[in-house]
Amino acid sequence: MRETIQVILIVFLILSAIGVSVTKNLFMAVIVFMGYSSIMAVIWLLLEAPDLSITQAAVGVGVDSILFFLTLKKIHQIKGTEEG
Amino acid sequence: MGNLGVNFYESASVILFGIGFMNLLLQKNLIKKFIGLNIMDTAVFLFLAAKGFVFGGSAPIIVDGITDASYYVNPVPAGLVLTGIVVAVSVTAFSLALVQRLYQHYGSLNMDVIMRKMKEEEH
Amino acid sequence: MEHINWIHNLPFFSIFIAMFAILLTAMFRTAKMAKRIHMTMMCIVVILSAILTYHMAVAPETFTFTMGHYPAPWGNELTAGPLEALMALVFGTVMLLSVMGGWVFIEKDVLQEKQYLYYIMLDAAMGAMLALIYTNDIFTAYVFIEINTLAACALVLAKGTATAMVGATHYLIMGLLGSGLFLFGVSILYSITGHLLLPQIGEAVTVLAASGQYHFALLIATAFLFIALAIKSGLFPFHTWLPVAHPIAIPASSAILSGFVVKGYVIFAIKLMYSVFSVEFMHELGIIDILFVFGVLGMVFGSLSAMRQRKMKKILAYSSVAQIGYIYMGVGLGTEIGLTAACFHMIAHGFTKSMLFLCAGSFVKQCGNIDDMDQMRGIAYKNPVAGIGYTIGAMSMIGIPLLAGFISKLYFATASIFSEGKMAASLLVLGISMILNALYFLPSVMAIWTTKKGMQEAKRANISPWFITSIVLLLCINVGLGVWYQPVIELIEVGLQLLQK
Amino acid sequence: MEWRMWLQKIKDWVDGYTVMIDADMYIANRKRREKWDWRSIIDFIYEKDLHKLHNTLCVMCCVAFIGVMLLVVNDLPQYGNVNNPANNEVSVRYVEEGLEETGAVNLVTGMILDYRAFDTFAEANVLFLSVMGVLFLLKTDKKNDDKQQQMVRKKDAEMEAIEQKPIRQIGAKYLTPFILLYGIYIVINGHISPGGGFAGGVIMGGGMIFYATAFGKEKMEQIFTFRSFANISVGSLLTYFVCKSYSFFTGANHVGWEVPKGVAGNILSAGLILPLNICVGLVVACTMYGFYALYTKGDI
Repeated sequence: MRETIQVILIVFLILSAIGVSVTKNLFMAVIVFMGYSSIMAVIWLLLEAPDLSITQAAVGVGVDSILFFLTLKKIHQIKGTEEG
Repeated sequence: MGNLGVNFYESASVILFGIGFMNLLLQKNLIKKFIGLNIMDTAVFLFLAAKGFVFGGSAPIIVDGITDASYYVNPVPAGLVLTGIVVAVSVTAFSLALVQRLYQHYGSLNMDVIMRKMKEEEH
Repeated sequence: MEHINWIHNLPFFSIFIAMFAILLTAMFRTAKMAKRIHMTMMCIVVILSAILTYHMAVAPETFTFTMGHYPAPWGNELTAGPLEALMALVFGTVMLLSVMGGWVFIEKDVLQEKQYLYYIMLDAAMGAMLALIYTNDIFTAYVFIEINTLAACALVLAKGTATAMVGATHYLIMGLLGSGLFLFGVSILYSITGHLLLPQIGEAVTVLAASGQYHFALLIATAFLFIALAIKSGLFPFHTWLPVAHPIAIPASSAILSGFVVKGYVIFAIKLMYSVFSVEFMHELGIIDILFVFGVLGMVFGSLSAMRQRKMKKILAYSSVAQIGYIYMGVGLGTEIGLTAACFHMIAHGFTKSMLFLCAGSFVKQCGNIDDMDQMRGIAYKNPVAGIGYTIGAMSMIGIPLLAGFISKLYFATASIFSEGKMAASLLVLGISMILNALYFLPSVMAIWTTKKGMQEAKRANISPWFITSIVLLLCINVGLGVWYQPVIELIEVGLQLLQK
Repeated sequence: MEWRMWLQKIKDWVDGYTVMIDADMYIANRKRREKWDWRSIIDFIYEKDLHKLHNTLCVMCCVAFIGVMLLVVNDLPQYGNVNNPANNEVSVRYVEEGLEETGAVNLVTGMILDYRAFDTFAEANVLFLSVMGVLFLLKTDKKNDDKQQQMVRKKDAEMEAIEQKPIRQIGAKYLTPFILLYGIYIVINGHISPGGGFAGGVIMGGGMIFYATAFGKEKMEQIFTFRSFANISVGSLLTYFVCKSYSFFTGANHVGWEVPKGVAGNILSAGLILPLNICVGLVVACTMYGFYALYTKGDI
């Protein structure tokens, strides 16, 4: 049972990594990257490393995304159009 | 090819490293470059933590006094990755601040456009 | 309190004093206090390293200092030998003199309220450099490489202009790529050897090399480590960030960047090569030959592109790429003499290149921040100290006798004679690159000493006394190294033998 | 006509009388060679859109890179079996003697803050330096910033005034105390339950960011100004520095007073680990909030 969950999570991980590099829209890329970090937090749990999952959840989803969104706001791209 | 099936965490982390590496090289947009860099870092941490896992081992928190090594997972990679995650965040914050300053002056995130504008300003 | 061996505590003290200076400056947050704290810290560190080097010269030994209560494979460790002590002393003096010479530029270029941040980055670069030299643990080396990248990136963008930002982005992306690869190499190495401390990894690697188990993984892990260190030290194929980042920084930081930040990684590569993967194993893997080839290519292409440049600082940056090629060629020869030549060249290049960058900086400032050789015709008459410094620095790089550069070229020549397969290639390239060195340095020396007919006179430069003292001191050290090189060479040789065991 | 001039030069050279080129001429010649400088070639590549070749080359090198890495993974020890080289006497000692040597129930925190404390000290310095770097880049004081920043600042102020944030304000008013409490719980119980200085610090930083987004700059400035930021982070880094240099010095020279480990399991145990965890938590919290504040209003 545990094996299947791990394989599904890894497939989602790789799909979201590819998704980040394919999307034209910056705003969407950051949101998919948030998903990537939360999947990562769950994987740390399955790898029996609870410290890492708390840190990854707080850091990956919490702080990293806030920094990216603020940079996008500063770059007036919050509308998400790919700028030249 | 037997080990690839067993070491599926390591192969996933290698593929993620490749994706992040490709992002870093090919993306024109600076923000996408730094997201690719983040993916590369998390891939290395996944590789390191997966190497510490032991079947049948539980989290390295001692439960009612059992201190026999075979009960627990190897704590060393978990410690290293904890340091690594926070290093990755602080470096991302520094690079995003750099991106903002570049945008303020050059008005674009595309590295080639920035290089061309810089050369024009030089002459 | 039984007998504490104070000599063994010196590496620990110097690293922690450098780190303490960061906190102290962050407490006061004023430019004046920051400068004073930085200068006192640098003097203390240089004195401590001098005592350690003197002790090592008298009674050479390698000692390990376990950080904390737990012995070798469990806790962190610092090792110090004659080579490390000498390098700490050399880099301390290079840093001290370039900051002393660069005060004028720091005050002018960096914003007033942000100068204490600049000094914090200088302390961090020094602390990270000392830790990189002394550490015996590969993961501590990774964290301090990160500190080095952040501090050097902040030094590059100290001027705050847009081109500095572009240079800093180039530097940051290549640097983070390098440290990502380094961490990947460390994790593969950890997964097959199980240790993080260099001597323990060394034992495990010798066992693995003998048994041939995990051979491919070991090959790729060493390849990753050395590619990462090559990227960060600006070896030829990965050098694209160096000519973009170094010329744009202010003279003090570009002197420090190419003076010793770039060389810390080479020293760690030598430590890796000697104490972890023995030289024979490196030969068997073939990594030494690849380093040799990249070094040789770096020497030639660095000099070729330096000849093409119009801007004086760009010439110096490309010449740094060429000299890094020299050092890696010395390392790539694989013999003991090759390494002594490489270490001596690191010392000689550190002193000469920081002097050259300081003089170039004062020339650029004198003719109104336009960095073009055509504008600088006959500027040396108005700025004699920088003129003499630049000329003698160029002579030392070309390899005129009685100067430090000549001795390192001499030792490179002897080293290449004694290396078996690579003698022809290295001697040929050594000759060619010496000519190329002359070809790209002489036009700039000629430009600053000959006035053009139709050009108006350059303004007289206001030179601070500190700038003069630092240039004069660097000159004396250069000539001193050129003449009394014997003790330094002996110390390096003893250090390398001790490092090998 | 270029080659004829060269021919003449060779003839002169062969005849043996060397033409003394004037220094200006020599320097000037270098200027003429400027036109086919390498940089023009690079522009040529961009115009001719050859960088598609560059992209395919990069993709090929990345795919080859992944292939080599997959071969390495194939050669690596098996995932998860007990007698991997990584589970050697180093990790066995961390697990077996970890409890009584460091007194920490959570072995990872024990390893980070006691066995390999030098890495964590360097780690806290990386955090501190990154805030100083961002301060270097983004700090703009109101006195001398140029027209464009003033316009941005004015636009933000207007947006702030009219923007209604009922959900965030009510949410922040009731939730932030619990977020901070949760963060403090994780930091304090770092050596007993999973978590520790880093995780708890980030959560506390996140709570402060949440409060700052809801109530804006003025309210936050009453509580948390740049002076308090600097004092807290430098103070906690200093306590970390003093504690660790004491324990390194005494450990290395086998001297000095041993910090009592206390009874494993309750909060005031595990020697120095609790104060160190609190210091690291404070540094991380201030850094995360510092990043947010510098990104939004250019000053903490």
